[in-house]
Amino acid sequence: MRARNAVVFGLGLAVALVAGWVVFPRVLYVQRQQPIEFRHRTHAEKSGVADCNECHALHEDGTFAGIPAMGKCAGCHSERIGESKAEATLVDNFIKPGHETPWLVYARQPANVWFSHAIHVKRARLACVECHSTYGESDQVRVYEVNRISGYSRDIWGHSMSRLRRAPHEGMKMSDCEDCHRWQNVEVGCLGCHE
Amino acid sequence: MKVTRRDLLVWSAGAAAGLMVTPVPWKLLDDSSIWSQNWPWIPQPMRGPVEVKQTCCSLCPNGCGMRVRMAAGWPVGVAGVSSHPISRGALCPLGFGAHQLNWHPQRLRTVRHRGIPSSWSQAQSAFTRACSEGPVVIIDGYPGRAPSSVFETFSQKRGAYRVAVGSESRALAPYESWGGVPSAALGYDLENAQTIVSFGAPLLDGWGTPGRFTRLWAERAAGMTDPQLRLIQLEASLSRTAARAWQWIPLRAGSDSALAAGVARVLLEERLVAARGPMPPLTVSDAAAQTGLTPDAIRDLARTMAARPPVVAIAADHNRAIAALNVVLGSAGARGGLVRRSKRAQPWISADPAIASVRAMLIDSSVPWDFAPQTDAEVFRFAAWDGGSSKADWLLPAPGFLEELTDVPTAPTSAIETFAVASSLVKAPPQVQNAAQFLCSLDSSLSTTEKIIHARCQELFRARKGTVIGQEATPLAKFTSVQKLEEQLWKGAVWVGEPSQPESLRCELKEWPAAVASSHPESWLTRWPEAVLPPLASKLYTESSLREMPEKGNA
Amino acid sequence: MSARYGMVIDLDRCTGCGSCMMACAAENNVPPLPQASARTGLTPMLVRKVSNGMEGVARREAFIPIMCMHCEHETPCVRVCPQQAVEVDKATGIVMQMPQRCLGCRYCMTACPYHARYFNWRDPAWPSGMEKSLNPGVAVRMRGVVEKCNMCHARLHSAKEKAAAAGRREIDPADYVPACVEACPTGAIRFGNLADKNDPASQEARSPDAFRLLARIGTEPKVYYKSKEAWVRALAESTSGPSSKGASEVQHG
Amino acid sequence: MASSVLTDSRWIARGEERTSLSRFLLWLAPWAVVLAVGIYAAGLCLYYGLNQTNMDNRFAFGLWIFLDLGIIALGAGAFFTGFLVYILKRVELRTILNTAVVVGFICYSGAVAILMIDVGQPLRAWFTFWHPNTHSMLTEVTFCISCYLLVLCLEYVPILLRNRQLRKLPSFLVFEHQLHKLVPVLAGVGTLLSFFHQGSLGGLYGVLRGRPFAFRAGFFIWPSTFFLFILSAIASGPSFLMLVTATAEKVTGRRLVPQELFRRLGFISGVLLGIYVAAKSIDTLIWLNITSPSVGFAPWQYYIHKPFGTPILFAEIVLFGLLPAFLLTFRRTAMRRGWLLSAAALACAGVLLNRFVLTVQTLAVPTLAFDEFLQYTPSWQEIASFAGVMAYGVIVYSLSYRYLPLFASPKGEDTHVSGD
Repeated sequence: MRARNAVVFGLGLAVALVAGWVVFPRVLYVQRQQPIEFRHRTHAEKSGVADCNECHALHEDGTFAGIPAMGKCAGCHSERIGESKAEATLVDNFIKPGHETPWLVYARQPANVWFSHAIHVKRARLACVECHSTYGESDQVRVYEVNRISGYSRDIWGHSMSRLRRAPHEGMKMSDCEDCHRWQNVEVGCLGCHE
Repeated sequence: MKVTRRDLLVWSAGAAAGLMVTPVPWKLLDDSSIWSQNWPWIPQPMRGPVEVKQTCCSLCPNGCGMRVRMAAGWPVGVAGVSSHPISRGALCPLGFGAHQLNWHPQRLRTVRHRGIPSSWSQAQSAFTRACSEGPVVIIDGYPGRAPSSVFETFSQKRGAYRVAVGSESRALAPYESWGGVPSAALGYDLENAQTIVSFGAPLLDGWGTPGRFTRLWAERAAGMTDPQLRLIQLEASLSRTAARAWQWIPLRAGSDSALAAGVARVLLEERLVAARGPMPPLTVSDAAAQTGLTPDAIRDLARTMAARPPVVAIAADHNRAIAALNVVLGSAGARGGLVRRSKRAQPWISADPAIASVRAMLIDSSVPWDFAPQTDAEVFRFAAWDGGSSKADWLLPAPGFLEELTDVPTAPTSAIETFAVASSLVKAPPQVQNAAQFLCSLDSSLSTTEKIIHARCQELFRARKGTVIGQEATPLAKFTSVQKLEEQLWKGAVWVGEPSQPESLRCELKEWPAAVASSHPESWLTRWPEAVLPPLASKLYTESSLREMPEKGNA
Repeated sequence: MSARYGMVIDLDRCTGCGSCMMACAAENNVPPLPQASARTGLTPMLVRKVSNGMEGVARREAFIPIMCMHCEHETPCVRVCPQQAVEVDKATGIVMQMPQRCLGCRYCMTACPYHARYFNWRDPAWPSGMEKSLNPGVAVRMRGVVEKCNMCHARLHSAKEKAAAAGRREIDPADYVPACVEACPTGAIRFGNLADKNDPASQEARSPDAFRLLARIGTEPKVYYKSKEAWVRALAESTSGPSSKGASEVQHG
Repeated sequence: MASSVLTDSRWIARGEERTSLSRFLLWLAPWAVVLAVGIYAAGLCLYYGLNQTNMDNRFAFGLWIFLDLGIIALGAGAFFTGFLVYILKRVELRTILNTAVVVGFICYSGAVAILMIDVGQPLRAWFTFWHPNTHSMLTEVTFCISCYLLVLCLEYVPILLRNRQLRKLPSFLVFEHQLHKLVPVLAGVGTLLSFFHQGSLGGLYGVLRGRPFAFRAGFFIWPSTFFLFILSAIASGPSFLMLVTATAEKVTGRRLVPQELFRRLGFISGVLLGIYVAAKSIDTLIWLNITSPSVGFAPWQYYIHKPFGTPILFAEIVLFGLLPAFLLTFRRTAMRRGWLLSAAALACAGVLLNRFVLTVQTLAVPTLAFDEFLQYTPSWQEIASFAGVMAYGVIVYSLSYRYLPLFASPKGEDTHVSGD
């Protein structure tokens, strides 16, 4: 009787563990493709862009341009360069009609978060890679995963559901900001980072 | 093996225990709270580059300097321009919500013919037909702009050009008939006045260019027991201006003319001023009886007025007695009184709401909605917002806030000439055009607004007078080319003319004007006649009860 | 350096035009809900009309702008919030309300003696298209949370960012001016760092005409008022109206 | 008859006489309707937001908070009886212990349900546990109430498991037995938790420095209302138990507990009420003469607004305080059931009035000189959702009465008092 109980109990436990650790993350996150296949490395090599700042510029008033607007791309891609499918998509679907590319931003924080690149890059002297990893040297776009409930990019929570193993570009929850601020002895109030 | 009820219970217990050490409950708890922080149905601001543009407000003829913050190409915030010589950094309360006006639910986006959706081509052919069949009147609510010039030229051949202006401009009309100077060229030299007597004019509540008098009052009068600038408010009720005036004298509503006459009589009888005008027929005691004041109060008022010259009386409306009082005081054509600011202004003819024997009437979008003509003519009304007029046969969608290019001529009550350009900062909806564009499309011989503005800039440049106030003040004579000047003006700089010559206004007054029953309407800010307000204004004033809302509720 | 931002509002200069209210609401993305009423409205800055209670010639009226007073000591709302959605910022002295943390229990609203806190009784909404006119620096609040004046925090953010980009530690005071201060046509609101003895606002706060609302409660509000009119001072400083029939013209209901 | 077809006698304890199922269902039906309407109203509030209520920015707390405070005070009988039985070893009160637990459970679960509707963002309510502000009385209340509700659940489960059918499951019986051993511990924990949250609920208002009508001086971090709330709650708790039982006796037509027990409960209630009235009077005097004037508020100005005149203060202290305290303790009146029950009702009304004054009058009275006195009328949604909670209470109590040994001694022997 006791043994049977233990087995049945263990069975329930196992099913729950599998469901929770394996099935649940797959259900919770949806994968989305970027609108265009973009290669950071190609751009760095072929067009001689050496510095992230050349495209992801920091304006004089401290505002951050983020992903460059269409105009920047059109500087070189006003007509097709090369034969790739991505090139055709870029020129025909976006540059020619003048639409902005609807990039899916991995590190996008919600509207209630105020994050200043100027303060982190200029004052705290953080290098881009410390938060964004070496994505700037990558050869392909990553798959973008979005949380069905919260609508956040998966990078915010991180790929590890337990949050124990994390790549540098992962984990941008408030607690992660707080941890770093604590290590760096930076004290900010709620509205220091919230809008 | 038979599954018992007991097995199910034990299994559930195991599953429940297991679930607690998976991310499921904790992640769901976290995500659901994050969901509640980012509900998809809550609108979010646009993301995009932010820039600040300087321009002038063209929603009313006061043309306040405006700094517009734009995000992703849309205006997201409005502030005053402190270097603007007239508005001095202030705006009217409505101005702060002006950037939302273009999205007002009453925004007109399509041509409507008697309430039925129509098209521009039909409106054009209807107007062309009307022009060929009889005279056409064009009514302008904001004279002096480049579009006004288009209207004038168009109507010279085909009918008449009329203006419907606000009460502040109408108050200047008596001087035009007595002094021969067009009222469009007149202004109040408030900056040099020491005593200002307002007959119900809402000086601190949206009168003239809001920033001009409020700034002046704040610097020279606010909170002072013996202010450099004495503001005396003569008004039946304790208005916002009366509440803040140095003196508030409540008088019977509609008795302003009698009081003006009574005061003038005391001034002349007691020789407080040099006799410059006729003796009013009204005795002081008659005036007292009509106004509800004591004769002594009227005498005191007259003495107070004479005590600190320059003094100027400001009427809320077309009141000839108050104008005559200014003549008696010697304030018409004097420093600190009424001055002529421009030599070029043309007289305009006021629009009479009852216009008969006209085939068609074109009403510009600058005409306020309370101008409702009584006419049999076919009415073509341009408007950015539907103010609820039922009288228009054609309702034609006009550009809204910051959507059209126009020049900004001198504000109605200003003592110095100004000129600015309000460029089109926002893309107008596709179906929208203004009256000047409409007329130009019918008559290709007309100059476009753009060309007229260019011509005006050239004229300014040739005259080489005045100063251009942009980031810094530059004398116009220092500009090397008209392009440079235009560039500055299009970026929101203001040209300011030279100080006025007070003596150039001379008023001859043979006899005291017959009393006109004055019924000055309440200030547009106290009781809004217009139905279209920034939605924020409607909301805030409902919630604060600071102002009465128009009877009919609107969004 | 730790600043203590505060304001001095000259009531003698206030004409009750409402520009500050408009500028504040526009800056802070306050939704223009048509169901607005005096009791459930959202007015982080609210100009109230008061009178000396007399009628006729003797009647006097004044306007008192009411906003969060940013109490420094035993801040009532901060003490009561169960989940740290309000705090007094150490660096600026600003009482910060975090709508995203708020659970909407409204305890802070009962704690605030100035009624300067507002609950989002409804979901925010704008006429179609008007969301494009929202200020990108301020997050829109959802229904069910409390909000109040955060001293135009978005402007402080921009000022900080600008300073960081220019390599400065301290912000330029000219870059951080709250919307109501900027909008006031008579310059009745003076904003500044009260901890800095040389700051004009700080000097004005120490002038003999300056006073604070309900100062005796002991919460050290950082919004000061000043007036030379005796009845205004008496009314603003006292705790009971001049007569039992309401001194306030604000009609609730 | 329908009852012959439909019967639930299997579930009713052996030897117990209960009315027919159809009559029972008939009794439940109207309550179920009220509950359904209440759930609908609550759903409206959750779906559309709190604009469904008549609360506003000044009346940020309304009917719900007042009644929450009220029923939590009345539900204090649960912890206090447990405390008396297990800690002070007043075994004669055992008969009423199960009732006390059920009534407590109903009051607390109902209050928590209403609180979840009352907050604007229930999905974020757990933030209080994750980011607690330890200075806030509400944090203390939230922690203690949720923990105490857990304790009440644990206390309720053994009663539940003693249902005739549920007892048949052997593991349940073991579980029940084990739990039962825990009950004295639970009673102790419950007492501690209740002590703090009853107090914190009083502190909730007493700390409001910005509301001089509610603000009280106190000891250490606790304002005097902290202690007054505990006192008034434990004073009215037994009275409420008495009222509930008497009502059940009236409805079922049976005598469920001996009259002597009522007298004893009444006496406890009366003595505590007397102490409470004395403390409350001293507190009121200190507040009116020292605390309030020291922040510039003259005492008279709280009482110029009708209907909150001084009569309400008089009613609170004398009519609903001193009078029932006297009636409950004075032997001649305590011997008469009518007098005893009326006095208990007065005592319960008194605690409700006190909660009403502290919640509603505090918000209605102006603080700024140019504020005005405000009035508020709850919307139907507020009333209906609260009525739903009351109906829920009646239903849970009726079910418990019918299927569980409410008036049996907790040992499980059928030694319950069955009247008639």
